[in-house]
Amino acid sequence: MEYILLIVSAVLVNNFVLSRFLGICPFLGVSKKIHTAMGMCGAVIFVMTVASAVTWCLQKFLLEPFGLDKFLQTLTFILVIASLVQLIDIVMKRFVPPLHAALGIFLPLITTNCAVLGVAVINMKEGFGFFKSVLFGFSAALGFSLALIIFTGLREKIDRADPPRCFKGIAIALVTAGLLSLAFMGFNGLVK
Amino acid sequence: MDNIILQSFAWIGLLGLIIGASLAVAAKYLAVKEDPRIGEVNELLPAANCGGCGYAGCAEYAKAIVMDHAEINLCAPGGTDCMNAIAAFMGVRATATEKMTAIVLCCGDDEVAKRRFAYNGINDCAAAHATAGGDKACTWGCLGYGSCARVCPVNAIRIEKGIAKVDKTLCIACEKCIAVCPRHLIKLVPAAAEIHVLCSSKDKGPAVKKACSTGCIGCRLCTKFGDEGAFVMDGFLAKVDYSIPITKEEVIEKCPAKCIVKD
Amino acid sequence: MQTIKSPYNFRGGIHPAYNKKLSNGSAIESLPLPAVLSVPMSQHLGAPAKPCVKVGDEVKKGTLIGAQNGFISAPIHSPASGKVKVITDVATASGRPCQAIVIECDESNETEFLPPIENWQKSDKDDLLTRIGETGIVGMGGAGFPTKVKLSPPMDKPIDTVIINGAECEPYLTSDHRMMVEHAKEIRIGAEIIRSILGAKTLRIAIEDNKPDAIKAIEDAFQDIEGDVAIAVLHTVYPQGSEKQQIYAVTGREVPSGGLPMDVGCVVENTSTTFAIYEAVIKGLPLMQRVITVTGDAVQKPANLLAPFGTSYQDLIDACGGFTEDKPAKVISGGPMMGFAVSSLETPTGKTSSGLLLLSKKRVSQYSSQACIACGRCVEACPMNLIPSELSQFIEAEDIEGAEEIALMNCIECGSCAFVCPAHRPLVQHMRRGKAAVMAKRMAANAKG
Amino acid sequence: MKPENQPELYIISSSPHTHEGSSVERIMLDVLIALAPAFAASLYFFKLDALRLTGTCVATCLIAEWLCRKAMKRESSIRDLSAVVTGVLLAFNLPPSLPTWMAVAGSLFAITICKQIFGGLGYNVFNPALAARAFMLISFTGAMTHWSSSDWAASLASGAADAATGATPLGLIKEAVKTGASIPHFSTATIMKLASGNINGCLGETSALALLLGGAYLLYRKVITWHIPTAYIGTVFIYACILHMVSPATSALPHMHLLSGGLIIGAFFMATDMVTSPVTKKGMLIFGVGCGIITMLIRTVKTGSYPEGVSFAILLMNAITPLINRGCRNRVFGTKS
Repeated sequence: MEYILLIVSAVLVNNFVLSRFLGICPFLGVSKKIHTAMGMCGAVIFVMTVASAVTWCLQKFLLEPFGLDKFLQTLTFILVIASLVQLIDIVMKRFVPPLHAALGIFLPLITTNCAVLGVAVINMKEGFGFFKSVLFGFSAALGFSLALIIFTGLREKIDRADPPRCFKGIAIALVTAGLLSLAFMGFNGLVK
Repeated sequence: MDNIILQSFAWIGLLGLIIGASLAVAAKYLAVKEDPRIGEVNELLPAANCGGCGYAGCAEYAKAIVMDHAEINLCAPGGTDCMNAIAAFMGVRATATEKMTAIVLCCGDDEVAKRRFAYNGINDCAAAHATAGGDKACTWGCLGYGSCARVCPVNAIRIEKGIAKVDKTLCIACEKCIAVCPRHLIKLVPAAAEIHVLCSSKDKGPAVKKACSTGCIGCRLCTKFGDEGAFVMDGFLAKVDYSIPITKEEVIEKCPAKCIVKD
Repeated sequence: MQTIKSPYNFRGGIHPAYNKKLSNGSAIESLPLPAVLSVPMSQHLGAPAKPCVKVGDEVKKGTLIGAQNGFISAPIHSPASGKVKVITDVATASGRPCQAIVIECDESNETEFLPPIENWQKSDKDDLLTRIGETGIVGMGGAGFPTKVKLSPPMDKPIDTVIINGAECEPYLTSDHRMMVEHAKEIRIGAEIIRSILGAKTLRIAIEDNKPDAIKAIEDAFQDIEGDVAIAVLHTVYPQGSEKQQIYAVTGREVPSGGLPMDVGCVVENTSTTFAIYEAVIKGLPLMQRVITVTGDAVQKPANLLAPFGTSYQDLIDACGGFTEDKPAKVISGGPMMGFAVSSLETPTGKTSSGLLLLSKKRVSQYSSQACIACGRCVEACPMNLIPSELSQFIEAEDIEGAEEIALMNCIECGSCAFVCPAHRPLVQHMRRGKAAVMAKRMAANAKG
Repeated sequence: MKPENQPELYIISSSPHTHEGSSVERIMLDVLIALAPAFAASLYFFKLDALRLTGTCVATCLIAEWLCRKAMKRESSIRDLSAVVTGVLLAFNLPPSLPTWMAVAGSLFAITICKQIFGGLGYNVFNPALAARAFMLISFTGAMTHWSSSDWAASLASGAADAATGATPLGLIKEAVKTGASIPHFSTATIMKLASGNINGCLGETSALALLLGGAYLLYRKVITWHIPTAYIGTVFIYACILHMVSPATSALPHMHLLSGGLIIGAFFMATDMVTSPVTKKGMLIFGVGCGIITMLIRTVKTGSYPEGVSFAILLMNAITPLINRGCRNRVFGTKS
């Protein structure tokens, strides 16, 4: 039950994008076409899950024993996450070039995606165990994916809309994201 | 204190080393071959992604230049500077291109050109053209539903009194409007040229007159009074040969239909 | 021979105001021969016919004046005796200019017909097909597809069912209706000729249930016919006359997407076409005239007129007593759902002109450029189960691939969607535009590959 | 479209040349007519407040709509009445005691941010009235959840809640669920009051009977189809029944869920908003069921912040409408599956 609540919380209530406002960059950047969005979701789920596992191990077996967790945590995490993303970039370019081309700059940008770092840091802050950390990382990524896919659906609709010229493109997308976030507030408090 | 700083250095250094090494290995074994020049040519292009060169965006054009030795003078927004830069980089000769601009070869606005019926439908030239052949009485003239204005990436086209007008100073000659015009009225001409025959009707004089008072009636006066060879006849339609500079501006006055215009 | 109530009904469709009362009681009248006929060379689908007479030539009624030009094409015959005045371009109902032979008619009424095929039951199937081809018969319901081609399906597509389409689901039009009432016997012979050419076992005459007198007339005429023959009484719903919908309503078979009726063993022929086949075979008459319904609230006396091809709309209107006080705001060639609005009364009639509809301002609905409000009524109305709202939005946004993906090319342009659209969006025009773009793209791809 | 410069010309358009005669204005007018009984009920129960808030919202919406179109240099869209509908629906979702300026702010938000910024009617992705209500609920939480006490609370058989503070029936239930107290028991008389609308609640949502009357009119006029309301209300009912069977002590009676709160107005007037709901029947059913589940989740989960979930449920389903539309296309004639 606890785990289910954890998942529900990360996916719906404390959605990474829509209520913690993490990972906005790919959220806006890769939401134009549903196929690209799905690819991004896959990449993010993979990165976040693996990053949760790796950072947890780092924290428990290296940082904490040496007493470095107070001030080296962020730096180490960024380093690890960056290299993970780099690895995925290389692998994707080799094995799924069309998806790689479609994701473009946003794949390397997961590197600096606060959502991934956010997951790692939240894991440590909440003092989750290994399994819980991985689960949280995974469900946070699921939440990200949910938001991204919903938003992509909306985005395809608003791309056909007819906003005033100054609101065309990213401006109207941000307004929509805001309204979507408003809607997600309905889940407020459902799970702590 | 020293200990901690040293420890940190050692720690990060070690971590970086391990990760760096493994990434290097991965990069080596999973590398995808790509000509590095593609990226550099892409940098030289203006990133307008207008598609005027005929490729899907600047990156594709860069790829075509490097891989397929595509012509390097296709980028209109980049102009001569861009071409010279690419020429220098690729080590090929640059062929000089003249600055071109699009022009709508029709001056039959709503005051002078008749309409055959009241069109009621999609506000789009191709759609209007496909509905009973377009509402303009002249089957060659500009319909004025602004499809060209909508595709123009730099907003250089406006619709005035029911026909399209190109603003020369804004036009980047990307040819998008040319592709979209169902009546093929838009042409690229040298931007320096000032005198144009603003009509595309190949109909005979009486038929032209019936539909529009400023249509070319094929009277040939411009070929007589204009510079030698500057005006040529294509059936019943006079055209400007832009390779010949025009000095005798009195042709404008001589044209009985007033479709020779200086801008 | 029996009368069966159709057990199937396609999904969707609409119930427009039929307004058939205006003309369905008027018997077919012959139009007095107009002084001048301008006979277009393109009255059918496919390549236009090639004029084979010169200016000044004397022609007789039935003289070949336009030669068939290619496989999908049809010859054209002079509808009257007279002299070729000029060969020029005229605007046809579709608005496209097309070559036409202008004939100054005389009263001599000399004829040049083909010999009748007396004993058609014993004739060779190919002779009958040749006759249908050389008399220039095309689908008179609207599409104008050469009938000879339609009746020559490839060997691997056996036809077991012939459907004579008497649905006439277009509002206002009554020409097929009157044909069935007045010429049921001839239609029967025509239908039997079609059946024997195709070797089809089953024959169905499809009539909507709002034409009881036509059903009665056909019942009487077909009384003693042998074999699997029946009148299929269809629900009155538009577009019941559309080929794919009708085949479903009569047989329960669905023509596959992108396929043709012959893919499900069916051939559908219009009643007027069937009558023309009778005349061509039994009387040797080339296709030179047809019944056209002149109707609408802007014409004095709506009527069903038998008029030679090339008659100008003005002549037809004059024969019906001219306009009413409400001058027409829209002149439509064909019915209100799928007809073409024309800009000039000089437009000549042709083989597919089933009606001339004159609507006054108050009857004309104007399209607007309002946005789609996603009410879903078009989705309900679409007989092809498409999503017109979404399709039109894709096409508006120039996303042609997107539209193609959601089955744009299945659209039959019946107009049901635009008929119900509360935002008055020109949906059919969007579809046409999208389809044209897809076709252009495919042609470009073909040219490349 | 071009102005006719030569009016004697024949009109040419693509086929079809005839129309059934429906129009967006007529649809909006029908919605307004359908809302009339509810408005009458709210006038009766809330007196001047109903007039004040409805008037403010409608006027602000109209002015905002007009100004937006003016600013965008587009044709005015006042005549399609959609702004009036938005105004009325928004007002019906406000508590009677709300200050006027807040209603103005909400209306402005509805028209400018939720509708015109997208290009106007048809392009908006969320129901403007609901999005505005959600916005107000978050911005003016106090005022939006403040209910003046009325006599109905006094008639509660069990005094679980302090009648003097005033609360909506759902508010009372939620409070009981949260504190672990037993669910207040409502007498038959109270339930009659619920149905007639003599209770605390938003202006237009209280009188279930008046709203049902309006809903029936909409169904009769074919402005809406039965799919969304049935799926929505049905889901809520079944969910509530199951909940009540599982634990009768901690959950309200199913008909309480149906009659109180904004369910009826939501199911008939808000969820059926054409622009933001799916176009196919299958999609509509999914939409309705989704609305029902989310509504009940928000209403009944102990820790949830809101006693009422209709607005948020519909907004959330609005958000996934494009996805539903994508997934619920009909089988094209002549194709398999």
